[in-house]
Amino acid sequence: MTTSAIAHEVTYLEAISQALDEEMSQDERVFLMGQDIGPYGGAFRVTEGFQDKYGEWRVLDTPLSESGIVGAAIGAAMMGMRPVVEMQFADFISCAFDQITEMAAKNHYRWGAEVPLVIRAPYGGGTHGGPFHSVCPEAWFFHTPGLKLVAPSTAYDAKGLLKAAIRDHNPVLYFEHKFLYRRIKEVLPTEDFVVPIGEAEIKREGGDISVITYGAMVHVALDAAEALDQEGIDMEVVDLRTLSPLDTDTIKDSVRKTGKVIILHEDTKTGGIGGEIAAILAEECFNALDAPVMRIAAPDIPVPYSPPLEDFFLPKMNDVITAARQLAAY
Amino acid sequence: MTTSAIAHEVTYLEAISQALDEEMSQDERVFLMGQDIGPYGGAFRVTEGFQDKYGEWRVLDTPLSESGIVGAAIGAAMMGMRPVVEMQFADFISCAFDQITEMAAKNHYRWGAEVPLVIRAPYGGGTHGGPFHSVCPEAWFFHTPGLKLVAPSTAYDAKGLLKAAIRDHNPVLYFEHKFLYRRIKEVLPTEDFVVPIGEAEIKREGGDISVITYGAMVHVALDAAEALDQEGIDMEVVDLRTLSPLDTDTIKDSVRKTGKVIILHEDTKTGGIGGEIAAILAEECFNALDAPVMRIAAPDIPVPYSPPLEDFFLPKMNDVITAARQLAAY
Amino acid sequence: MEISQSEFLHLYYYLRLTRALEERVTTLYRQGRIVGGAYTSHGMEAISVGYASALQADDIIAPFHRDMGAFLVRGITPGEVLAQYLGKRTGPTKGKDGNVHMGDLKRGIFAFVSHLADNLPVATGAALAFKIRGESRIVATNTGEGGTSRGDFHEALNFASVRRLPVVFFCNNNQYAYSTPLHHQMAIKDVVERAKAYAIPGEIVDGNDVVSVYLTAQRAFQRAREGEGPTFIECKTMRMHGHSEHDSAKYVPRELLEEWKKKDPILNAERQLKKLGYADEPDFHEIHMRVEKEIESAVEFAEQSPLPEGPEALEGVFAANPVEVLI
Amino acid sequence: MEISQSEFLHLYYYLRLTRALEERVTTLYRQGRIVGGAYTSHGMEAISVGYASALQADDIIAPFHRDMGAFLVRGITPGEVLAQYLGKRTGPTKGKDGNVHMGDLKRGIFAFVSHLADNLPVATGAALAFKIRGESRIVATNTGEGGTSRGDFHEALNFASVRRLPVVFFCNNNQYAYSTPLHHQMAIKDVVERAKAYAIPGEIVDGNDVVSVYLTAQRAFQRAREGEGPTFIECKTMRMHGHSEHDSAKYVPRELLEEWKKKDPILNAERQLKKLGYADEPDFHEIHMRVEKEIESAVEFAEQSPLPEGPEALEGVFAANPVEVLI
Ligand SMILES: Cc1ncc(C[n+]2csc(CCOP(=O)(O)OP(=O)(O)O)c2C)c(N)n1
Ligand SMILES: Cc1ncc(C[n+]2csc(CCOP(=O)(O)OP(=O)(O)O)c2C)c(N)n1
Ligand SMILES: [Mg+2]
Ligand SMILES: [Mg+2]
Repeated sequence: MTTSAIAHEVTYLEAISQALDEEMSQDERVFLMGQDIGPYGGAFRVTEGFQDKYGEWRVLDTPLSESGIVGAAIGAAMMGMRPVVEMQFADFISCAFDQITEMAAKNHYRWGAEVPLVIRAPYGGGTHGGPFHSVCPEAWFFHTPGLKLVAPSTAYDAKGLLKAAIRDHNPVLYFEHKFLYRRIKEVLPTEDFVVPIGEAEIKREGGDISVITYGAMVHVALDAAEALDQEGIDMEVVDLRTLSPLDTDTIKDSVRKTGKVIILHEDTKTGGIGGEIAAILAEECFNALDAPVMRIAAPDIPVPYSPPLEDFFLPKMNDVITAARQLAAY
Repeated sequence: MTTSAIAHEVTYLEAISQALDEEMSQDERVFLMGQDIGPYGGAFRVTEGFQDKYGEWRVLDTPLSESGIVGAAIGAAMMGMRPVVEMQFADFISCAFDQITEMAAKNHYRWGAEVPLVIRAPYGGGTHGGPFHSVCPEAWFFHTPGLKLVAPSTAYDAKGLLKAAIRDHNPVLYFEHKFLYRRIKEVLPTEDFVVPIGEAEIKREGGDISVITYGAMVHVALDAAEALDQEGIDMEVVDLRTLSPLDTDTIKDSVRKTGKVIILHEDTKTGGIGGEIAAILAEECFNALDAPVMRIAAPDIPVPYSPPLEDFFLPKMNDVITAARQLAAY
Repeated sequence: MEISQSEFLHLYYYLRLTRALEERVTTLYRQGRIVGGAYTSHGMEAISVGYASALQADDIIAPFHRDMGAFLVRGITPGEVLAQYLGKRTGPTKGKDGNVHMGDLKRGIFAFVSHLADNLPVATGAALAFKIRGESRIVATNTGEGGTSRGDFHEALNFASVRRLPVVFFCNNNQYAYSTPLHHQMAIKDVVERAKAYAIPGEIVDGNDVVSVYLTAQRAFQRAREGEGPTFIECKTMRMHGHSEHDSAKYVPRELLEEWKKKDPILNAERQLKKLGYADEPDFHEIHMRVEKEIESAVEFAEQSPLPEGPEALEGVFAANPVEVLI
Repeated sequence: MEISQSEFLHLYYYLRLTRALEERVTTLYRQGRIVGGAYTSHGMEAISVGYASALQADDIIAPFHRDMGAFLVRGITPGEVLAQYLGKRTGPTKGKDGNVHMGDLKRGIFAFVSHLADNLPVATGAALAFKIRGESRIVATNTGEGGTSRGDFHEALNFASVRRLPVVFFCNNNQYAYSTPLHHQMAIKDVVERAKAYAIPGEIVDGNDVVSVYLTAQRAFQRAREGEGPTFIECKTMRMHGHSEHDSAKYVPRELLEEWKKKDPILNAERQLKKLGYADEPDFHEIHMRVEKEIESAVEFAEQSPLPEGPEALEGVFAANPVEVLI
């Protein structure tokens, strides 16, 4: 480090770019595929300048064919490459659903073929994208054995989890929250690091109530915790970071400590990941629970476009505060 | 009725055929699309003889194009038709996933267009079909707002729910369990009837433990209940019949009565419908629960082919009995 | 050329209306008053105006995201369009969806979903309904050249052809799919080559010549109505703005844009109108003024319309009672 | 014809082996000893034997469900095949999957999934890996004519052509997809028409002539290896059994089957072998006997192999450590 090098803050989006860049430069098996990721640098500019640096074949602009592209990435992965596919928006992953669930997820189980594939899925609402540019599609894949799912909430985790995903021998869906892209930043270590897949992190310790959450909602939970602190309610915020496989130990330990739990996600409620977490607690932490489990999630509707509607749709800090007060009083 | 007409038993499969036949003859908007459903009568012979009766255009053999066919059915439905699409196996629904989740499920919400579409999905294991001919795909769609899901367990329900599905103004996924096709039968009413979508049914009343289940597992639960009866354990078996929208009242009433619950499904556990049910109970019946919620479901793996493996995979009567004994002793 | 004065003036009016409306969309976007994305058909208006004008009232369109002209021709008002963009309750989706995702069965419009090419199988299904019922109605649908790379394109055209369905497929080939040039999208030079895979007759038309589009569409619609099955019509054009209004489109060579500017569909129409003696500058001016006024009151309508209230978000996931359908 | 005696005898041997093995599969199925479905390539063996024999050891195949010959040529043993069918631990999927769903990276075989055409994009991806790494390896993949109606077919061929990937697409056109005849599957007469949509050179070969398939494949593979991109090869043939062994295929006209019986690929090969003076009846008999013996010991191997134990079902969902990959 030169004396002029002041540690500078890196956004969530830059953290993703850095992870890709570092993995590409240290492992020539890593390459990128997606729509408009080349000269254009991707719809969100995550790969800006990459094609100049790594060439057309390692930063490959594809036709408009999600299924074909994911399928191709699977084939390349089985031949020892480490493809990272960018969905332009996570919503379009529905077009590649079959390849993900039938081919990528099942190959290793069926015949031992490794599919070290990463699919980057820019997801989530809060940007007035409407029903087709805001979806949280993680629960579909959460229910699909053979896939790993990660959903970082900070720049640090974004970088560390993407590097871990690229180095993993399995298909990993990497859910990057669009709302966080340029809204959060932090100073990152200069040395190489990964965030291991499968480990939740307690983003705030607390003794009264556990909030189990992930993605953009981590910040909502932290804000709520801050506000509740003044009321003497001490919330613990568990950031799952990895959705599959779930770090059930951390979840259970936290709930055993606090006895009260709010499960919070941006995705719609019914059949969401929160249901599974609540079920695990109802099965395995029954005696530790001092109050009913509470879930806060979006209502069971497509993500609406108009700001008042979308605002109504998204879980908010106040929802957490209200729930926490109820639990505290229980 | 003539004197010679002895009420005869109708299989689950025949019940499905009857429902299609009756709805087609009384409503000319109803038509069928699918692979090999015409002269061949469908892979499972559900539509045998239908093309002779209703002609080529109402019993339409399609190219091998699940997405295109479901899309076409959506378009026809919006034009006032009542298409019933047959998936040759439910597993192939992954190829039509995008049309179902993005088009069929969201049209009414977005712009008020009704999509009175039924997709028949022959699903489930127990027939040594392996990873691609045995899947229970319901949880993916359970998490998709805008779809109705039904999964009958008896011939009566199979007929009544299919008729209700065809008459519904919304897209309905109809999960027909292949294992039950020719294994169960009963005498059906001669007059027209429907089983309303959204209503669970208590298939066996009991006071000690509620088993919440659906599909082929209803029979596993009933067998277990029979066996446990001798031990003095009185199980109630709640057959959901409709998976979406869930009949939460019936579920909750049963659990409030018994205080103990086993949630049983053939589908894999993590992220399955059982998680949602457990969550609802943990939220809304917390004080009524006298013991931890128990889930019995398949492990988180693709459905394996070889008999010992598939047998290991599928939830069995003994699993229910063991769980029930634990709960009873709790 | 066999187009009447009134027909041509109708086309010209809608070209102007579409242009003026979308220019206003661009302005509103730049002012930050449109919260979501904004896609325009700037320079490509002749395609949607042309094909939609060749339809009959009870036909159906299944448009894509550069078909503003078709919405207008089918009767969606500029006020509704702007209300839609502004997320107002008076837009065709009542704020549930944004921008060009407008549909209305009463006016024979299937709403576009973002997922490109998804509307093509759906279009075939409407055509199938007509065929089953023996109606002489038809369906017109459109896709970008990029959208033709998706599986749903393939499945739709194949099915339409196997069953000779009354559906006509248009392709707006504006040479780019977002930043992706044609040669990275497909190895063929003309998209119309794709039609051969289905034994669907294909045509290429000058997508910047509204009369060509209109007359070609008419012929194809006639064929479809007579039970001769689908046609594929590639409309050559150029995307003159960015992919969406946020995109400066630096990846498009400036010379290419300069060249296509000369082929602007409105200028093109004006040249022809003059040549045919159907209209001249004063008429153009008059229509221009009329259109501007319409846009002004549309803006007013949209701005004065109420936003939906939060809890309205919960309405309409499921249909309860039948709505009226054009049968 | 430019085929050597040893090459041809190799082809002939694998035709016989494939036939004999699948006949045994049919028998076992009828005896109720195969618990799942059983699909055979009866009468179509020349296609998979032909193309697979034209490959080099480090090439890759992404087969479909009528490619038994390709599995055998790539080194899957008859014993392994039968173990797979019987759900034994010694099958390539250790009982996890059934019938022709066999894969093994060490032998360059991507396992087929039931979902038709899914393997085609995957095949392009392997070819992409070779292209990126500058290797001269290639990929051969196969689909039924029915499978060409799926979107993944379209997306795969388009991508392969845009990037000139070293992959060759075969199509086993056996005129039926389950009960669906060609004219309900597509409006074109020859599947090869589909290739035009991608500017992929197409060829039609007699799929019952193993030498034609072999030589055509060789040329196409050479092209691919030299960086000239994909080829599409339609192999005309006829499905001589039911779709699966449970299907009596009453929907296929008997005369059609009679006609194709005369074109049986084994008889066909024998006629040619004799004509070329490469082999005669005694040789055929010798090979027949050899093959029969192999099948006998394969049956023995499969039957004596253990079934997996229930809890093995839980193994292998995720990869832990890298397995060896042919790079
Ligand atoms: C399935 C799918 N993938 C990606 C996108 C993102 N996207 C929106 S428009 C577009 C380019 C479309 O190109 P084209 O079809 O040529 O239409 P154009 O915008 O040029 O008119 C892309 C990639 C999408 N909407 N749908
Ligand atoms: C996506 C998908 N849909 C349906 C099926 C069921 N299915 C299995 S084989 C088959 C017919 C295949 O026909 P073709 O591709 O011509 O191959 P063939 O069996 O004739 O060799 C069908 C419909 C499937 N396997 N995959
Ligand atoms: Mg374009
Ligand atoms: Mg076939």
